Amino acid sequence: MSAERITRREMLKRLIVAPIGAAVLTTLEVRQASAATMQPYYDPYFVAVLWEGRTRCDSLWRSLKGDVVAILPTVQGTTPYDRLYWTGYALGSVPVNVNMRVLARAVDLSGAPLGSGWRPIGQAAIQTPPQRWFRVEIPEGHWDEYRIEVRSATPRLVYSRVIASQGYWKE
Amino acid sequence: MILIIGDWRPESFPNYAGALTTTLRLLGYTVHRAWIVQRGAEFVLTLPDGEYPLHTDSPALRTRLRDYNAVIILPTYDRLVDANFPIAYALRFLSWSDPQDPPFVYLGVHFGTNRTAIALPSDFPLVRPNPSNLASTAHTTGPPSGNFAVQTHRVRLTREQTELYLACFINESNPMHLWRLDTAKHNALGSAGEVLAEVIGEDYAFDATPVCAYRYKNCYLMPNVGFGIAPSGAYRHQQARPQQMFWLLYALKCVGLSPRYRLPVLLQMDDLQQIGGPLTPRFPGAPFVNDWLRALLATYEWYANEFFPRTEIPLWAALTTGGRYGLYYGAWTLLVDKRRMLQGGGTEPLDSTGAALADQLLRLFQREQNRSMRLCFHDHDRLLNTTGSTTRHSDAGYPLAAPNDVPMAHGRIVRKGHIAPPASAVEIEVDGEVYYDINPPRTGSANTFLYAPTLHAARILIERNVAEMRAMGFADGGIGGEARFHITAGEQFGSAAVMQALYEIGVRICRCGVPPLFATERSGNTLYRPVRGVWLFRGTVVDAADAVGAGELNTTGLYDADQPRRSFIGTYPVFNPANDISDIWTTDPVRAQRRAYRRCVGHFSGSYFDTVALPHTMAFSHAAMCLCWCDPTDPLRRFTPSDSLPSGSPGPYINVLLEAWLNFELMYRVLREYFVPATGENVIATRERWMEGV
Amino acid sequence: MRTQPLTLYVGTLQVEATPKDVLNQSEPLAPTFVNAASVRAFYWTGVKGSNAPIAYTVRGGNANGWQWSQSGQMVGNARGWFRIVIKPPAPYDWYRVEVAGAPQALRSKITGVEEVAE
Amino acid sequence: MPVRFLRNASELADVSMESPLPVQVANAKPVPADTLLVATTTVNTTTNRDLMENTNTETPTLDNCGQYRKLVWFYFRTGAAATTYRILARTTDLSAQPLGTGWQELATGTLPGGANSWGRIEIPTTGDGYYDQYRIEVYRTDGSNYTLTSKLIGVRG
Repeated sequence: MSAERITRREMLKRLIVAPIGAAVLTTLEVRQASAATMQPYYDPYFVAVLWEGRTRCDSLWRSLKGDVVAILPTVQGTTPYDRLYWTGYALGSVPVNVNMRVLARAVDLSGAPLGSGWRPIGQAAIQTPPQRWFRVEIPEGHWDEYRIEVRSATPRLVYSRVIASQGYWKE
Repeated sequence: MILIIGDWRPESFPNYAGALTTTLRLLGYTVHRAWIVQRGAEFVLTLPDGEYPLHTDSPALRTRLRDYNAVIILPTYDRLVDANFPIAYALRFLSWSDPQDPPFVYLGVHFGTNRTAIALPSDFPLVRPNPSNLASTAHTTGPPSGNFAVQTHRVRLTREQTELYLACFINESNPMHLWRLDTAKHNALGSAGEVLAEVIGEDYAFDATPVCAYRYKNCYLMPNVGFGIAPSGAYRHQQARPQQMFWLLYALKCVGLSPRYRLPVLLQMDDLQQIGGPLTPRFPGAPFVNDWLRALLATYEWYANEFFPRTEIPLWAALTTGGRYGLYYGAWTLLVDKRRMLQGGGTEPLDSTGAALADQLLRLFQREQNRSMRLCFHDHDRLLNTTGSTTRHSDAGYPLAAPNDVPMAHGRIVRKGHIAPPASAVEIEVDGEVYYDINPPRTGSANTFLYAPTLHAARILIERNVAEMRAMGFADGGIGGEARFHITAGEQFGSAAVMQALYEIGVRICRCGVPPLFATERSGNTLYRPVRGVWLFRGTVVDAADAVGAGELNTTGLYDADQPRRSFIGTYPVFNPANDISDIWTTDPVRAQRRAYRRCVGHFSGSYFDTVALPHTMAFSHAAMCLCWCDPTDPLRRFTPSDSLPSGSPGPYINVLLEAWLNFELMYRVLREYFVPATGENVIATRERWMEGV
Repeated sequence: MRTQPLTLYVGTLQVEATPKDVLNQSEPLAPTFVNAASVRAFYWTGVKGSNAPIAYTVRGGNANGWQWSQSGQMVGNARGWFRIVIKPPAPYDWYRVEVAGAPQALRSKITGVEEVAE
Repeated sequence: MPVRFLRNASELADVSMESPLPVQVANAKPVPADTLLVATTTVNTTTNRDLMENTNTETPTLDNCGQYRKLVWFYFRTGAAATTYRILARTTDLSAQPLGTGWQELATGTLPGGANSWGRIEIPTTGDGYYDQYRIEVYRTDGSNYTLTSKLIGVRG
């Protein structure tokens, strides 16, 4: 396999225009991953990467960080962001069928949650052909902590990134 | 790095240990939280990196806990009747005592015989309390009470060889109890067992010395921290203040954890000069006007000459202003005009002795400003949120003094730069923006103005107070010198504009009602960020009588059956559970007086201490409610219970603040390395550090 | 780019049948605010003095005259609150904020939201 | 094939925790969102009672909010009792004195969620805020009292 040389911009462009799988989403909205829709969110001013890495999916509901501890958040300090986006890519040559769900909660000034449990924001079944990018928009912004969980009947490795966009002037 | 372990009890309020985390983080420790959670038949400890079994002896958990410098266990609320709640499984750590294991601090976790989840080590030297046979398995004290200060005892800290009065509420039971030591096992442990604190019975007759804090190997068993489980020690609306914070800091000291930062310590008083207005002595020969003045003078001189040099703790205090403009109980009335307030209104002249005492009091305040005291003005004549016609001052050299014609309310306001400079407009700056205030209503030359909490009116009122303070000899105009603080009268906030007017004379800290205490206040002021440059603090009143219910009278000591509101026990029935004081006040006076004294001192010094541990509340006392029942022959005489009282006296004489401050000094000395005398700067720095953690 | 709300005006105006701006100017060419090109939106709130409706017109333009306007009515009871949001289609240097109606006191505040570069 | 990218001038690397995908975050600054209030309210049947349990209808729950494009109200409720909420707003002069008494009602409705559930309400629901004062009232219309824990943040634009 020959390595190819590409620039960051080129890499970014490939990510953006990579074909997206036909994800079946029950409550979460999915956007076509096209330059037109992605570009605003990659404006250097408005985006921050909250988490990025590899998650081993199995039959348990796991945080993207891999833990199964329901009281732990996946990302914290998300108060300033009005949207989160989860973009990922599953390894393997067989079709992807990964379940995901997003939970959120607010904390007080000592970092303690206002109450027990989480608010379920949405869930999705990500079903794509092999080697397709998927992207999920998490609608409810400004929660202090989110827990993003994944589960897959057949073990998969998912590389993914959680990015957040900040509020901006809307006409 | 410290780990706090709480129990997660779905049926009750979740244990967030907010008060502990806030205080520990302010001291500069890194704090993690973990919870004991039940999963069916299993109990797991949820640490930041995952769940570990606690119902079995888990080597993985034991290894993991060795990452921490200390582990603190705080139960939600552990009554002796509560058997195997999740927190019971924390008793497993009593058996983890290898050198590599961390210190484990138990804050009020009971180990009663009904708690069978975990087998205790056979050499554990504290007798396990048996709820159905408490008398022989513990040392019983008074009736059950959820109030911590009621459980104040004379405690000997063995490491420091110090005796002081401390609330030591261990676990609720009926009756309340202290731990009983198994002397044989204790002796057998040698250096592995250590009595940290023991209780001296005073009026309680114990058959052996009760224990309230003990070190078993690397495990420190301490009394509870009340309300420590609150979601945010950092403050929530209506949140109960934590109690017995002493035991948290004392545990840190015993474990040997030094702080990165220190907590600022101050003492605070409102209406520093006030003596109350009774028309006659409480009984023939009881302390009266000149005795009250003598008591205030002697106490403040003692503070300045003995207490302050020893501790360097400053007294932040409010001097009642408005007297110069007619307030009959103002400092000006008493200290300058030499007239004392009368109950129901009006004043009468002091005699020559009283006038001399008032004069000395004023000289003392002037001398101590910026030394042992930080004095601010405190206008009870015109409360900051109360609209009404108000007298202007007329001192020379002040821009807003009568007869100068100045704005007193807003006119039409337009941001500068968007219109040509209009005629008859003044410029005002708010939050860095400049505005034209066009044709604002003005005072003319009148010596009164209509006060409302607007920027212009607040400036006039505050200048009046600055002038009054300067005329009384306080060069800084009454902003507490370097402390740059203000204490609002009646806890009123006024408005953001009032804060700006205070800021403009140098104030950076303001104690008022947060949230506003008065439904009439149009304000949603906040602790979370400065209001126009001024940080707000809440107040909690700590008095020996009811400053409102006592009318314009003053205190008559620990208990006064006929005029209860003038006494400590009469004002706070909570300190008199099952009437265990009032019922025996005359039949068993010495016992009753000792109990009342302990609870009073425990309440005062404990309240001061508990607010020190949090960056948003200041505890304060009133002179008339604490200093007007001192022995007229010796205002500084220490309290001594007696069954021979002056004829007609409701109770023994007591200098409440002297007793409270001396006991607080001992608490402060024991934990000196965690505290620093307060300055305006370090108080604000502490508050900002709290906010940075948000 | 971010936005920043700033108070432009707070005051009380005696409304009359003749149109006047909130600064009590009757001259129809007189601007209420100048140097307002950075304002993207106006949030106009206040309290009416009587039940009678008040007609308002907001004009945008510059020294060469008015080029845009938005009109409407403030309806509501005496002491009732109103709020009008004005988002001009383009930046204008001058604005005139004008009202007319049955006599009544109109106490109101205009907040301008400016667009400012980071 | 794993995702690869040019990590430096000559090295093409697999995406991993150690070598994450490149992304520009230069100058990324959060839009400031301030915590304005964390309050615990015992919800009862008293109407005109705000989150601070204040029944004086002239008292704002929050003031000095003119800088915020919107507020977001997060809450956790321990009870399922049907609860009505009202969100009121008004503006003030530069001394924080309201231009008049009373309020403009921005929203009212039934507080969503059952026992031990979380909720989130944007204020205002649509459009922008920039009001100086808000008053948020809650009262139950059936069932029994319960604890409502709220957090309000202000979001600048």
